[in-house]
Amino acid sequence: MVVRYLGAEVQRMEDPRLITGNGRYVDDIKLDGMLHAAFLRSPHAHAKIRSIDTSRAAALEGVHWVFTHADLGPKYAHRMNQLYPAPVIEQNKTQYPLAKDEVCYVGEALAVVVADSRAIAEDAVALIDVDYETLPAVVDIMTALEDGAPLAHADTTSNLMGRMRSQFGDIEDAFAKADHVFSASFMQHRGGCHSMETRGCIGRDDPWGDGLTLWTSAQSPYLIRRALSRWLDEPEERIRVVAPDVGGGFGPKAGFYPEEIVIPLLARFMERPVKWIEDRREHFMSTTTQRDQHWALEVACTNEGKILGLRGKVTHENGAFVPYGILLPNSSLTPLPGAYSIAAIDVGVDIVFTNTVPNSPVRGAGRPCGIYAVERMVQVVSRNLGIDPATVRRRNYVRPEQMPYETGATLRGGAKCVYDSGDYEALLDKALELADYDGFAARQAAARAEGRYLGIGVSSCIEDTGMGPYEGTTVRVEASGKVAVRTGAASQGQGHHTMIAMIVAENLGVAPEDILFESADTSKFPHGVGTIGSRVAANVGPSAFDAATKVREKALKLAAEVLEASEADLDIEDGVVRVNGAPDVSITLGELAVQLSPASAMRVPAGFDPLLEATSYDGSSGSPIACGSNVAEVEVDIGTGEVRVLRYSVAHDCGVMINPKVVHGQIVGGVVHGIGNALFERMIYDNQGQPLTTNYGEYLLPLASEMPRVDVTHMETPSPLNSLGVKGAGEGGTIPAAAAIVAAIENALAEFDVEIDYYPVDPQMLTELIDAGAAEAAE
Amino acid sequence: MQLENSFTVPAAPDAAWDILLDVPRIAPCMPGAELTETVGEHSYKGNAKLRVGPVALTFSGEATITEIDTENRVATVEAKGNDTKGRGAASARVEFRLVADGAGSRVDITSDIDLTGSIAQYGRASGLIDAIAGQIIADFAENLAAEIGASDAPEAAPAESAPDDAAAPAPAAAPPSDNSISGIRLFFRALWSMIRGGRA
Amino acid sequence: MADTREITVTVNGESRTATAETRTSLGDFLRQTLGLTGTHMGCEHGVCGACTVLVDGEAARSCLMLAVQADGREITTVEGLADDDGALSPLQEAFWKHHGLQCGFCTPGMLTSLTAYLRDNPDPSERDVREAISGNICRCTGYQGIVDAALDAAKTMREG
Amino acid sequence: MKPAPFTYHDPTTADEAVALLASHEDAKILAGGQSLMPMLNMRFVVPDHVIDLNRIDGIAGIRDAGDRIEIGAMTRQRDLMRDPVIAAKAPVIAEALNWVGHFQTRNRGTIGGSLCHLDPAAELPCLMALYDAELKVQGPDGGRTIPFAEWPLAYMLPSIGPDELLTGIEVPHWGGNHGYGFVEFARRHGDFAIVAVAALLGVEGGKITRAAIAIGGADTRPIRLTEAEDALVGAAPDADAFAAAAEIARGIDAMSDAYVSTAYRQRLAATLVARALTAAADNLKGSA
Repeated sequence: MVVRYLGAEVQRMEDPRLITGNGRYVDDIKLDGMLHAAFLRSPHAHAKIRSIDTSRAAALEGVHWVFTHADLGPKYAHRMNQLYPAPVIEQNKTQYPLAKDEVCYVGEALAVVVADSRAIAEDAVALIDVDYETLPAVVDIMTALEDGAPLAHADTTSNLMGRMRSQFGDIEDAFAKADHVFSASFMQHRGGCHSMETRGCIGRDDPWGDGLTLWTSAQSPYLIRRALSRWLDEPEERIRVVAPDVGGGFGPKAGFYPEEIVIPLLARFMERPVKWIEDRREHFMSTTTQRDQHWALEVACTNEGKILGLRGKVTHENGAFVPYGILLPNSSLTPLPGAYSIAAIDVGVDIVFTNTVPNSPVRGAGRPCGIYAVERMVQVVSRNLGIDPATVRRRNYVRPEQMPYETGATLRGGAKCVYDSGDYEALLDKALELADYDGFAARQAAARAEGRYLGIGVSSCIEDTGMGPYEGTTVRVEASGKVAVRTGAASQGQGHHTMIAMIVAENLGVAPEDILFESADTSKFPHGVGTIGSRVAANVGPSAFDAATKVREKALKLAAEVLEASEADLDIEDGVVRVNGAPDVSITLGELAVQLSPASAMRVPAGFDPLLEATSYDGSSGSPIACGSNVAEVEVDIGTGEVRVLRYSVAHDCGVMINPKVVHGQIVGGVVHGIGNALFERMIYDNQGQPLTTNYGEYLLPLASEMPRVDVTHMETPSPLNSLGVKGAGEGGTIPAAAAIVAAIENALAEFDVEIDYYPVDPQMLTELIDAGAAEAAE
Repeated sequence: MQLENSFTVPAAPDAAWDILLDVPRIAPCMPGAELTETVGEHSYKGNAKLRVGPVALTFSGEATITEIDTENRVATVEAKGNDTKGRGAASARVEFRLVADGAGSRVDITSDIDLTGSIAQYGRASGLIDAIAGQIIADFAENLAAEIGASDAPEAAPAESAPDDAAAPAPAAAPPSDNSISGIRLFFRALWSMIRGGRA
Repeated sequence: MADTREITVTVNGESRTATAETRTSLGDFLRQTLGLTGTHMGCEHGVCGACTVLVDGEAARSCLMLAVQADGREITTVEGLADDDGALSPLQEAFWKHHGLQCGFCTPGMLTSLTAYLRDNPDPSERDVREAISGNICRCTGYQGIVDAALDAAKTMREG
Repeated sequence: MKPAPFTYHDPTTADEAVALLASHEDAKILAGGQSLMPMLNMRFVVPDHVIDLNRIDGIAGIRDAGDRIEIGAMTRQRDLMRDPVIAAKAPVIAEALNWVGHFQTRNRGTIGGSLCHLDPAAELPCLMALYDAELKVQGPDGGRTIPFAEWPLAYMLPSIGPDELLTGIEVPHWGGNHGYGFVEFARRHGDFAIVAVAALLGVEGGKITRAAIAIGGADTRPIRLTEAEDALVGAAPDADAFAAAAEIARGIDAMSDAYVSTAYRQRLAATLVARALTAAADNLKGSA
């Protein structure tokens, strides 16, 4: 009898450690002789560095050294490498680990102090004297490409980083034969990741021993190893990168930062381990964020609301440098046409430099923006034609019989975007039912009679998940009977240990508690990609499944020989291989492992490889496309402009669920992040490029007190692209949320004819729109 | 950020113009500052101890009158200062223009102020710059009127006589003065503005 | 010359004496001097709540207290919530059962805050719990699992 | 984000604290620490000396003194919320404290600390404005009393000398039978108010006999809406009277900042004045 774990709500294996204070985050690691670093960061958005005088700082008691670009020496004097080169990057601006002669955003590091303690290092930072020549800063993306705009870099003639375009179908024909063409333009703003653990790393260099080791709070240790290897021009084999427990990632920890070069270099120079833990103000200034994206779109449709084409232009804020290529603008375009079968699309993106911190993906990457744009245009069609928004969606969805459906768009890496499976209309029905959509009109009317304004909004999304090429797993039975499972994928709270243990335990016939899980340490597994884009379940899941299957097959084959039984009569339960019908005849997996890894001069059974072990790189043959429909019900207080989310309903389909408890947590957490984007989180810069929202009193993260209970229901349409039928689930809550909320607000304020062209929607903006609408109605 | 302010001086334009360019004479009128060195004909170094609420700042900086157009009575001052404890800096380019106003003169000021560092990164207080600058200008004008000795200067207390960080309740809306003398008023206006600076 | 003091603090029932620089926060003292790294520093300006500990039984931000202010006081950290024999508290059990944590970084502050809150408010509504943890930021869970855990733990503790 | 070095003092008497203030330049007083500590950690505030009041006996506690409530400056916000005298005589204070930060910060935060920090959006200064509270300060030459109306000099700047210590507050309460309301609009629970309004109403024979309205968050200091208070006296406590008060609130001076405009603060003040007065009238009815 096989114990079933897959699909069960298994309590997480990670938790006992974490709820007793026994996690091991990077700042919890203490090494002998460790020194502490603090960075001097530019207070100017744009300036030339005339000179840096570190003498006062260096003279402070407890300070070991102060480094600037010049102090790193000629071997380490070059700019950072482009992680994701792409032909459309016209200006490949990457930064120096420590700024050389120009700073291009507030927060760019230009010196670092190494001291006995962080406090002393900070004392010394305040004593570094820098002579800056301030330069004009460009902040506003809408004017950044105009003639005469300040330039983000002194040595360029334009703020255009590059242009890209998503174009398919016959767009001219679509607009020519449309009954209606509607247009809309809107700004989308997304803030930072704000993982509760900031970034941070420890470097240790042991040239005659382990080589260079970097512990870092990161999502992609292998990417960091490769980037560091290239930058240092030293072999990857001499560099070890470890991501210990990581307190949240959400995108910005997926990259490679200047500090991840500087700190290991300092460890090398000082011949002692060096730790740097980002503080929250640094996080606001120096950790990549997402920020502004402006869309101006036209939609062509029929009288019935069938959408024929979508075209327009996007202006995308890049920030000052290009650490991640075009990843973000690209993932903004690929979700077009959303959950709908839209035959023709032509949308271009201008990617512009600003003197602000470089941009990177934040949960969902560009997908929330692309989906918002599509959903917004569906809303525009609904509003202008007076057709219920759910009905417009029904008339446009890609239908199950169209699967696999090739949209015409191109995914990262150049593959065609193909929707693999799903029933979008059925999913909408489930969301509407959960939200009691049919009963809303009565609720709205009753509230209105009390002077309260209720609104409802719907949005649907697709999400390309599970990006390849692979994320491998090794499964090995040890002599003790414990099962070592190793993968490269880092976890930032997604419960990978539990998920993979469930897969291996079920397949191999062991208890999940007997699995020793190790991940995200480049010395423990040869190669990995990283935890980004909801890809782990769809890549590690299949490789763990496959590796466990191979180990099981090997164990059964060996047990059949040892027990002199037929393989077909054997079963593995709780780590013991038994012969069906002869319960006394058995051998443990540990005993089998000893047979394959015997002591000296013993012999490995003929026909077997050593070790009861298998490694697999099985993954997904393409990106599984998850989908969801969300319904938000809000109340707007027209006296204050406050929006309260009363009810939030999600119907989601991420294929087969490995652990529904974990999936539920991903969805709810994702929705709340999306509500934060829709209503609260705004990273404000002034027109000189000074960030103003640099603390948690002013940058508004969602709190429990304002967040609704999120009701979630699922469909499980298996993906045909991998052995488990799974799709990613990490971002599906976030992606459609802003569109649902904004639509609900407009619905609540329909009598004021409110149209929203910016999010996060704040109460002042709403009162202004309400007052304008009321004034117009009064005329 | 751009700010505009005005104040009146109880002196005819010609006289007022000379007074305004006499930095050592007018410097003491600026609340809470100290002129430490004259480094050139129109360049000065100074410190200013300023406090608003819990934040006590000490700036060290330099100001230069970069343009003097006597004919039109327009002068431009460029100033910059750093907080001595590394919390940020301010720089300002200020144009002041003197025009006749009844029997006296009016000074119209246009300031372009750039604030940087942690003290500039506090959005909740960013709207106060106008108010603070206005207060500084008002105090300065009042002190200047007293300095000029005009009879119509209302209850102006010369800065020299202000109590040092008064233990007694301060009499008016002015923050307690540290009573140092200042360099150029516009310089200190910029410094004052940055105390709780953000954006315009 | 650094201003330091020797202080004695009872942490999780154990008396600990150590030297603290006077500018050191209680949170840094617990983590760095005493090695109790379960308490996490998330913002160091008193908003995120990750560093919350119990001071003489009352929840407080350990980033907003100096270590020297804790001299002579009793501190409970997340490491002290389970029984001496390691049995999880009902609240810890409920966090595990209801998936009340993902990355685990905010969790120590959530647990210490709710331990004190539920002691004083044994029968809270969902609204009450949401307000109670509004001084603790979680970026992963969307709070729902935490709220469910708190309500369930309250029920367990009421039923004894 | 670690504080810059300072010398720490923890006096055990108020006299000792005052003497330390007099003998040390650039000293900051540490009360509950919920405002000062973040500013120390972020190095916005970099004092040479920190004088901690937490080991001083006798400046915390709440006492019923007949027509006044005497509150020690080091009284924790938590203790104000739980105090029976305040609940009986000035319940609006207990109600408003629900809006002050979070329970963890109220466990440490003190009334004196809040009044000296004097954030214009903080609730306690607004309440003290509402009650015309009197503040007792002690200096090297003895004590003096400052009416709250004279307490704020400018943005976050109280009229207390650098060598003076706030030791207590006297709140002249309105007795048992009055209506009260406290409403606030902040983006999130526990945030500083964008605008907060506290109102007290005395009503006899269907007419308002006494009214007080204080507004926090709108201007650089808490303000009293005296024009509306005067207009309310003699009127019936009804929607028309409250709407008229709201219109007066719409005309107050208000700040703008990076997040909200003057006009929005004025609009909020109008909305919230009407709501606070309505709440005051409602709970008067409920208690009658």
